[in-house]
Amino acid sequence: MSPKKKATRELFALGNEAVVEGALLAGCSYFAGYPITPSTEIAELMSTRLPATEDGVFLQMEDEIASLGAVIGASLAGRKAMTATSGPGFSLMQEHLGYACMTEVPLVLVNVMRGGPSTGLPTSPAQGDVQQARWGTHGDHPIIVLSASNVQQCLDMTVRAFNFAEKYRTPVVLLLDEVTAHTREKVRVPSSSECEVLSRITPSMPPEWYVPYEDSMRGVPPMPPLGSGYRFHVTGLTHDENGYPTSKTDEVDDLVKRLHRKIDQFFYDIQVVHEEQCEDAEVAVITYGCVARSAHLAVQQAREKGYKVGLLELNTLFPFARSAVERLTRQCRALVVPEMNMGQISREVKRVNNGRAQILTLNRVDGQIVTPGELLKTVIKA
Amino acid sequence: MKSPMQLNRFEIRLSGTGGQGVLTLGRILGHGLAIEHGYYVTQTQSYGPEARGGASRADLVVNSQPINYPKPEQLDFLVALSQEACNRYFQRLKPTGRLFVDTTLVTQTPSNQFWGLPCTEIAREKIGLVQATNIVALGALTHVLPFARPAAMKRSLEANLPAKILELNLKAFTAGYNQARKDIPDGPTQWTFS
Amino acid sequence: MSEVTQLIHHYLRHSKKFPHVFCPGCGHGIVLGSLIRSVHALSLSKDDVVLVAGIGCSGRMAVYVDFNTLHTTHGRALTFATGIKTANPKLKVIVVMGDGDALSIGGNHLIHAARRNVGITALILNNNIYGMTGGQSSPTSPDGCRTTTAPHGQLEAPFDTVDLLRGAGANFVARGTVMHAKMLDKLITTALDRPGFNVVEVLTPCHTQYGRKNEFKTAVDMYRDLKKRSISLDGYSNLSEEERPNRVPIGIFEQRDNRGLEEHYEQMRQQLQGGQQ
Amino acid sequence: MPKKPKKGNTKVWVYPDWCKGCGLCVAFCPGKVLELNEQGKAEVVHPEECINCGFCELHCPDFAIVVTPKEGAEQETAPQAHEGQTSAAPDC
Repeated sequence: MSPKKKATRELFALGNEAVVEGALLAGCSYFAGYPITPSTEIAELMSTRLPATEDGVFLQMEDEIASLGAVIGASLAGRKAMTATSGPGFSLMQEHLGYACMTEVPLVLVNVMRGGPSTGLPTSPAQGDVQQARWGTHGDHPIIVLSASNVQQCLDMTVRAFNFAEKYRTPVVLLLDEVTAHTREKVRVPSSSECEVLSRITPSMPPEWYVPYEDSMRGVPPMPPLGSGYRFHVTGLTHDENGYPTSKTDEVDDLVKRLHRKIDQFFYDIQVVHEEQCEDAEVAVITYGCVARSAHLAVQQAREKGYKVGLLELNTLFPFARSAVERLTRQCRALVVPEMNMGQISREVKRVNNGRAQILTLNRVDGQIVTPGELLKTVIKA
Repeated sequence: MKSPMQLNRFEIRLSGTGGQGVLTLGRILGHGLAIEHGYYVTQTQSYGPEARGGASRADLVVNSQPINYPKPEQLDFLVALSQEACNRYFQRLKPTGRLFVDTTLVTQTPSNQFWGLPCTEIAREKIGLVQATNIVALGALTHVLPFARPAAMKRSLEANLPAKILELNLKAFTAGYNQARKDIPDGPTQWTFS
Repeated sequence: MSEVTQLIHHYLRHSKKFPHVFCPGCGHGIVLGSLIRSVHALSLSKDDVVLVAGIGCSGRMAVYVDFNTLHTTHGRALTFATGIKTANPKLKVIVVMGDGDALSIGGNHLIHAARRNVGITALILNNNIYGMTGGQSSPTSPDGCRTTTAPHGQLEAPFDTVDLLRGAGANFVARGTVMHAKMLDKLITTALDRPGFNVVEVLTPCHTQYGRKNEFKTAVDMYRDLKKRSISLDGYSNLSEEERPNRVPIGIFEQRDNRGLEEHYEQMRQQLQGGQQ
Repeated sequence: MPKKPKKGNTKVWVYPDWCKGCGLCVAFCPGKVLELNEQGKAEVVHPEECINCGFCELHCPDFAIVVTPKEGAEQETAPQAHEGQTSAAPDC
C-alpha cells in the first residue's frame, strides 16, 4: 500500500492544518482526539481527510485519556497514529504517555500550548508545558520533545516527529503554541518522493524466534503489528525481554537503562537546531516556538545597530541540545533566553552553562508573545 | 497588469463584527497574496468567544522577505466594516497608514482621511445577499492595494469557496472592484510605502 | 469432558508459572477457562484474538493465555481495545475488566464504548471489591458490606452493571456466574460471535478480600451463597417483590443486532470514495 | 426427567502441583468423589462414584482436574447436577 505520489503543493494554511498535512505525508492513518482550543483544527481537518483515504480512521473519543489509549491501540495494530491536544488535555494524557514510553509504542502527540495552569487562557499562547512534556508522566523515562516556530516547520517537524517515533519506538511530543498553530502562512507540501518517511522495523525472524523486547546494538526491538502471527504480551509493568512482568533487579535495570540508551545514543540524530549569525556572536539568543520569530527580528535589528548577536533556535527541546548550547556558553559573554513561561528552557541552559556565561531571561506569562522590541532591549543590555 | 511590488512588512488589519465574514476575508486575501502573488504572508486572527458575537478581526503581514514576527505591530492598512471596530483599532494605524471603511455601517470616522465604500449596501442591493459584504470589500481592497491583482484574487476565491456559492461571490467581487475604481480612482497612487 | 483441560492447556502460555497468581477459590481462573473454551468453540485463531486487560486481579489474566495480549492501565482497557478494533477490524478484541476497573475509574470509557457500539466483547469480572489493593470498596460493593475503606459498613448503593449497560446502548448484555460455568461458556460464546459491543458481567467471589470481612468462612461458602442467590431471568420475573431482594437474575438481558462502529465507518468510507469516482 | 446417570465409566485425575486446595470440587461433587488430603490438595477417593457431570473440571479455577473416560467405557455425559441453564432456574 504505497502512498499515492503527489506533486509538491503550496497552501495558505494554519499551523494546525500544516500539522495534518505533515502527518498524512508521514503516513499517519489514525487519529483519535478530543476537542480542545487551540488544537481543535487538527482534529477537525483529520476528520475530513482521514475517512477519504484508503484506510484512514478518525475517532472522537470521550476524553483525552481515551484518545491516547486508542492511539496506542492503533499503533500496536500497526498504524502510524497521533492525537492532538492542549494543556488540560495534555495533563490527562500523561498516564498513557508513560504507558507508551514503557511499552515502546510509536505515536505522535501534538500539544498546542495555551496559558495555564489549569484551564488558564484557552485562546492565548504560552510555553508553560515544556518541562511537563519532559517530566509530566511519572517514573524515569526518556522522551523526545520537538517544537516549531512557523507553519512550514509545523509540517516539517510533524514528519520528523513520526520518523523519530517510528525509528526509536517512542512517543514523540510536538509542542506548538497558540500563535504558531493559528498563524496562516504559505506552506510548501513536498511530494512524497522528496520527503523522507521512516517506518518501524518489523521482525524478520519466524514468530517462534521473536523476542519482543530483546536488546540489540540499537536498543530498539522490531515491532510486529497485532494479528500478524507474532503473539506477545504488552504490559506497563516492568517486563523482561519476553514482555512478561518482572521485578528481578537485573531485568528491571536492563529495561530502564535500555529505554534511556536507545534515545541517548542517538542524540545527534535527534537534534534539530538552527544557528544564525553565531560565528562571531558575543551574545546569543536561545529560543524556540513562536518567540523564535520575534528573536529572529530582534537579532537582525541588533546586528543593524552593530551588536554582535547570534541566535540558536531549538526545534528539538528534549533531549536538550547540550552540545550546541555548551559551545555558545564558551564563546559568548551572555546568553539571552526569552520564553513565555517563568524559565523552563533557561533552566536547562543554566544547567549546561555551569556558570560560564551570563544568562539573561526574558519571561512573559500574560498571554502575549514576547515582542521583538522588548527582546532587542534585553539583547542590547547584555 | 500591475507589476509585482517590493514590500517591507505591510501590515493589514481586517475588522468588523462577528458574522460579517472577516475571517473568511482574511483567509482569501491572505491566500491570494501568498499563493497567487507569491508574497510572504502571515495571517492571524482573534479566536474563541471573542470571534463570535462582538468584534472580529484578521491580521495580515505581507512582505517580499520572509516574515519573522507574525503579528502586526503598526498597521499600514485598517479595514473597518463596523463602527466599533473602527473606533477600537484606529489608534493602531501608522501616521502614513490608510483607513478603509464600509460607509453603510461606519458613519463617524475618526479622521477625514479615509476611503469609503458602502459594501453592505452593495451586497444587499446588487448581489441580493448581505453575507457577500466581505467579498465586496475584497473587490474594493484589490483595487486600492497597488500590489493586488484582480485575476489572482479571483483564483483565490475559487480555491477557497465551495463551487455552489462561487459564482455569486465572483459577482460580489467584481461589484466591489468596479465600484471602488469609480469612487476611489486615485486610491492605488495615494500610498506612501516605508 | 475428557478433552476440556487438555484443550485449555493448548491455549496457555507454558513459559508462565502455574498455578496462576489468583487466590485459592478465586473465580477468575474459571472465567479464563470459560473464555478459552468459547474461543475454541468458535474456532478462532490465536493470532486473531487480542485480549486486553485492565488493572487489578482481572488484569493479570492476560499474561497466561497465548493470544495477543495487552495489560493496560487502570480502567482504560476499553480505550486501547477501541484503537485496536478500529485500526484492524479483522481482529477479535476481548476486554477483561474488574468491577473497579470497568465501573469506577473506567466508567466513562465503558458507557462510551457501549454507546459507540464498537466491536468488542467485554467481560466484567465483578467480585464486589478491590481485591488486589487489599479489599477496598468498589462501585459494586453491596450496601452495608464491610470493606477496608468501609469498616463501619458500606453506605453507598452499588451499580447495577446490567442496567447501566442497557441504558448506555450495548448490543448484548448478559450476566453469568462462575458457579455456572457451562452457562457462562454459552454467554461468552454468544457474545464473541456477535457484532458491536457485547458485555458479559461475571459474578466471581473474592473470598480473600470480600468473604473474610463479610462472614464467609471459606471460598466454598461464597460459591454456595452465589448459587443460592442466582436465579434465571424467568425465575426472577416470577418472584414477588418481597422475594426479590438478595436474588440476582442471570442470563441474557439485551440482544440487539446493530452493526459495530467499525462496520459503519467502513461503509462511510466506501460512500465517500464512491462519491469521488 | 434425565435418565439415571451411569457411574464408574470415568477416571478423575488431579494435578497436585496446580491444585490450590480451594475445595470447590470437593464441596460440589455430586458423587463425593473427591476429598482434601492432609496436604490440603484435592484427591480422588471414590472414583467409582463419578457420574461424569464435569462440574469439577469446568469449575476448577486452576485447571488441575481432568476427567477422562475409562478405556472401552461407554462415552456418556450426564446432565450437570449443578448446572443452571438459561431456561431453567439455576438454583435447583
